[in-house]
Order: sequence, then C-alpha cells, then structure tokens
Amino acid sequence: MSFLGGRSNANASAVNYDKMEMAVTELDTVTDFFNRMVSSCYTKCVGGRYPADGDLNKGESVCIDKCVAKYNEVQKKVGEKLQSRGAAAQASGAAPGSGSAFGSL
Amino acid sequence: MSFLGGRSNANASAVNYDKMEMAVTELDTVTDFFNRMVSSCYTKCVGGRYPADGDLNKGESVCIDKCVAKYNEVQKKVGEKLQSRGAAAQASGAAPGSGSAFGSL
Amino acid sequence: MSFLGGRSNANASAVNYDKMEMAVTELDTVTDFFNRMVSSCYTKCVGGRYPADGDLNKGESVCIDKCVAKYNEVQKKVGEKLQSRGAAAQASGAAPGSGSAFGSL
Amino acid sequence: IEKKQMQDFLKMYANIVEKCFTTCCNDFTSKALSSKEDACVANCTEKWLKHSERVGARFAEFNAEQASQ
Amino acid sequence: IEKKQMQDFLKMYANIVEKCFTTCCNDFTSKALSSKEDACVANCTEKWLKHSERVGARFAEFNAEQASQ
Amino acid sequence: IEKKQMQDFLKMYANIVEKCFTTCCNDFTSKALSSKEDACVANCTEKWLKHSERVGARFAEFNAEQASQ
Repeated sequence: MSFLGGRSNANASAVNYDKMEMAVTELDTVTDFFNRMVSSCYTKCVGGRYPADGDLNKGESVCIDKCVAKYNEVQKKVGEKLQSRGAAAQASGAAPGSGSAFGSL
Repeated sequence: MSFLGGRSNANASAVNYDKMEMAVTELDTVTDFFNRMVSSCYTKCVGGRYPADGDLNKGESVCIDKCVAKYNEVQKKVGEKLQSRGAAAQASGAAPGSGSAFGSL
Repeated sequence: MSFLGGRSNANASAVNYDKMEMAVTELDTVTDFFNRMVSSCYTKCVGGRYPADGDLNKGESVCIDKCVAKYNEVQKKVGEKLQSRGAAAQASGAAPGSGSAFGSL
Repeated sequence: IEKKQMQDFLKMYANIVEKCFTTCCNDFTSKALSSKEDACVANCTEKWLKHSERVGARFAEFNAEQASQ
Repeated sequence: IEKKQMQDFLKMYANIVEKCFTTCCNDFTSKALSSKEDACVANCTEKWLKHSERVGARFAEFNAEQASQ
Repeated sequence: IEKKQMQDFLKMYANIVEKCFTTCCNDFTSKALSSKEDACVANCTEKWLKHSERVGARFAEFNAEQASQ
C-alpha cells in the first residue's frame, strides 16, 4: 500500500479493496512505476551528456537520491489528488463521489 | 469503423473483415489511440509551462478542441494512405496489392 | 541468437539456454527491438524536418544504412557488457557471478 | 473488464506522475518538495485531468458524428 | 499469429499518426488541416513507410550475415 | 515469474541500447563505431546500470520506511 502513498480507509468496501490491492501489487504495475522513475531520474541527473567514464560522480549520486525522494513525493501528492477527486470512481464507472474505491489505497 | 476513418469495401472478404473489426474495436487499441491523442494535444496545447493554476485557460481550451479535430483528420489521412498502399496486406503477409484487407476498415 | 549478438557458451546449462532461446526468439522481443531501431534511426536520419516530398533523399538513405549498422553494433556491445557483468544473473535472481545464463545468448 | 479499467487508471496515474514530475521538479538539492513545486504538482494534476476530460468529450462528439454519417 | 500481425500493424499506424501529427501540425487556430499540413502528412507517411522498409531490409541482411558466420 | 524476469531483463537491455545509441552515436558517415563512440557506449551502459541500482536501493529504503510507519 505504501507504494501508492495512500492510507487505508474504513469506508471502502472489502471487495473493492481486495481487487485494487491485487492490481496494485501486481508486478507489472510496480515495474512500470519503477521503470518510469529510473528513466525520469536518469534524464534529470545523468542523461544526455557524453559520459567521461562509467562511474556516477558525486553530483550525480546526490542528485539521484533527491530525485527518487521527490519522485515518490510527487507520486503521493498525485495519488491524494486523484483520491480526493474521485478519479478512480469515475474511471471504474461507479457514480462519481459515490464511493471511495481509491480511498482504500 | 468510424474510429479508423475508412469506409466499408465490398471487395474485402467477410472473414478478414470480421477479424479486423474485432481487432480494431478491441479496447486496447482504442485506448492506445486515445492516450496518444491526449499526450500529443497536451504537448501542443498545455504542457511544458509551469502551471499558474489548475484550470485550462481560454487559449488552451480552444487549442485542445482544434487539436482533437486535427488529430482525427490526420488519423483518417494516414489510414487512407495505408489503405491505398496496401500496407495492411503487406503487414499481414499477403501478396502486396493482392487484396484489400485494410480496405474493409 | 545472432539477434542479441552473443556467442553460445558451453558452460550454460541446456535448460536455461532453451528458456532464453524461447524468450529471445519470441516475436514480441524482436518486434520491440526492431521498432526501437526504426524510431531511433528515423529521429537521427529523417525526422523532425518538414518533408519536401515522400521520398527518402540520398543523404537520408545513406544515413539509414549506417544507422542500422551502428545500432546493431551498439546492441552487440551492450549485450557483451551485460553478459560480462552478469546482469542477467542478477535480474533473474541468481547469485551474481554464479552462473552465466546470459552467457548462452 | 474491471481489471482493464483498473489498469487504465493506474496507467493514467503513472502518466500524470511522470509528466508533472518532469514539469515541476528541476531542483535536486533538497529531498522535500518546495512549496512552489508542491503547488505546481497540484495544478499540473488538475490541469491534466481537465485536459483529458476535454479531449474525451471532443473525441466522443467526433465519433458520434462519424457514426451518424 | 494473425492477431499479432494485426496488432503490429495497428501499432505502426498509431506511431505514424503520432509522429506525423507532431511534425506537421503546429497551428491550432483552425479545425481543418491546411493544404500545407495535408501535404506534409501525406509525405510524412510515405517517408515513414519507406524508411521502415529500408531499415527492415538492412536488418534482414545483417541477420542473414550473422547467421552465416 | 521467470518469464517475467526475462522480459524485464530484455526490456532493460532494449532501453540501454536505445538510450546509449541516442547519446553516443551522432555521426552516420561510417558503418563502424568509432573508438570514441565505442568508449561512450561502454561508459553509458555502465552508468545506466549503476544509476538503476542506486534508484532501486533508494526506492527499497523508501518502501521499507513507509511500511514501518
């Protein structure tokens, strides 16, 4: 659950919770999120430049650490925003505002 | 069928027609086309700039409407071009120019 | 096997070899590699510019030929590098340096 | 089909994170989001959703038009 | 396998649309394609197909060479 | 699951090839990699792997932290 940065929500039905839990913990999803983080941080911290050698220099290493932290923060923020907007409910075809399937994340 | 912007073609065999109909109406394909349109129009009309607020301004809204229209036009044009070139036939391993599997779209 | 630019390796177990052979020759993988080559070479040799006509000019054609050759070279180099680093072993959860699953490519 | 919707949602989620991170975060001297970055991410997310809804509405109109021709 | 070919074809189709739209369309004050944009899309599509065929031919040669070594 | 790992590995492989080719190869007057390009590809690959490992390590720490809260 920590992956999507949300908190559990007693209002969410157990059924939806289980389904999303399943989907979220699916390897594909985690791998996709991780790969995007790797690519984004590579672009911000390492990429583009012609590499002088095969090591990460000090600046790059520090940048990567902060980049991962910020990327995770952004993930949380966006997750909370989608949750508050009931985007998951919309996306899953439920009446908007009716439930909080995504609240359970 | 409107999705790919083509017209039905009496020359196409019923079998191929059905198969392609199926493939085309598959949710995955529509979702893929739609997502690319969302991304392309975001880049052209909204993206990149540091957002001042959470609303689409007038200019962005107008841009999005035209962008969707043009994207759909381009889709049609490219579809017709592929059709006339028999690209589908080639792609499906049939003798080029022999049939018009894609003509049925 | 030539696809990944490696050489067969007598140390690799037959089982792993078969599994990887399967994965590598899977159409999906070849298609993915090929599509990335098409895109990369398009960007380097053709793309971006407003096309004056529908033909590849001399410069573009020559560029494409070299581009494909270099892309294949890079693929080999990266494959050898991953092989020597035992990246496949790591990725497959085996103890690093323990085997050479990737050596069989 | 429900699984498909969940996957689409998760993909949209991942897309927003990627786009808004790229747009909003350019300073990697601190670990925490600055208040400016924080506001940017909120606005960026909101804008993406509104953009996506508008594209969807226009696309639906276009398809309805095509179907009726 | 036929399904796979259809999917590959649809992916190529979607790729061409995306690339040629990005290259050719930069004016969003009108809904219709200008004649210049229209020609650009036609040329861009044609070029992409020829490019793709050429890459395919070189790639096949390369693979044949490797296999014979 | 083993098949999944193989696929992830092949995807990473394809990503590295694409990124390092884009970064390192800009001269298409010859077919062979120049020694400069060759060194660039080697360094680029090495850097990507180290980068990827570092991101993985930080991500794991973050997840462990979250789980313990």
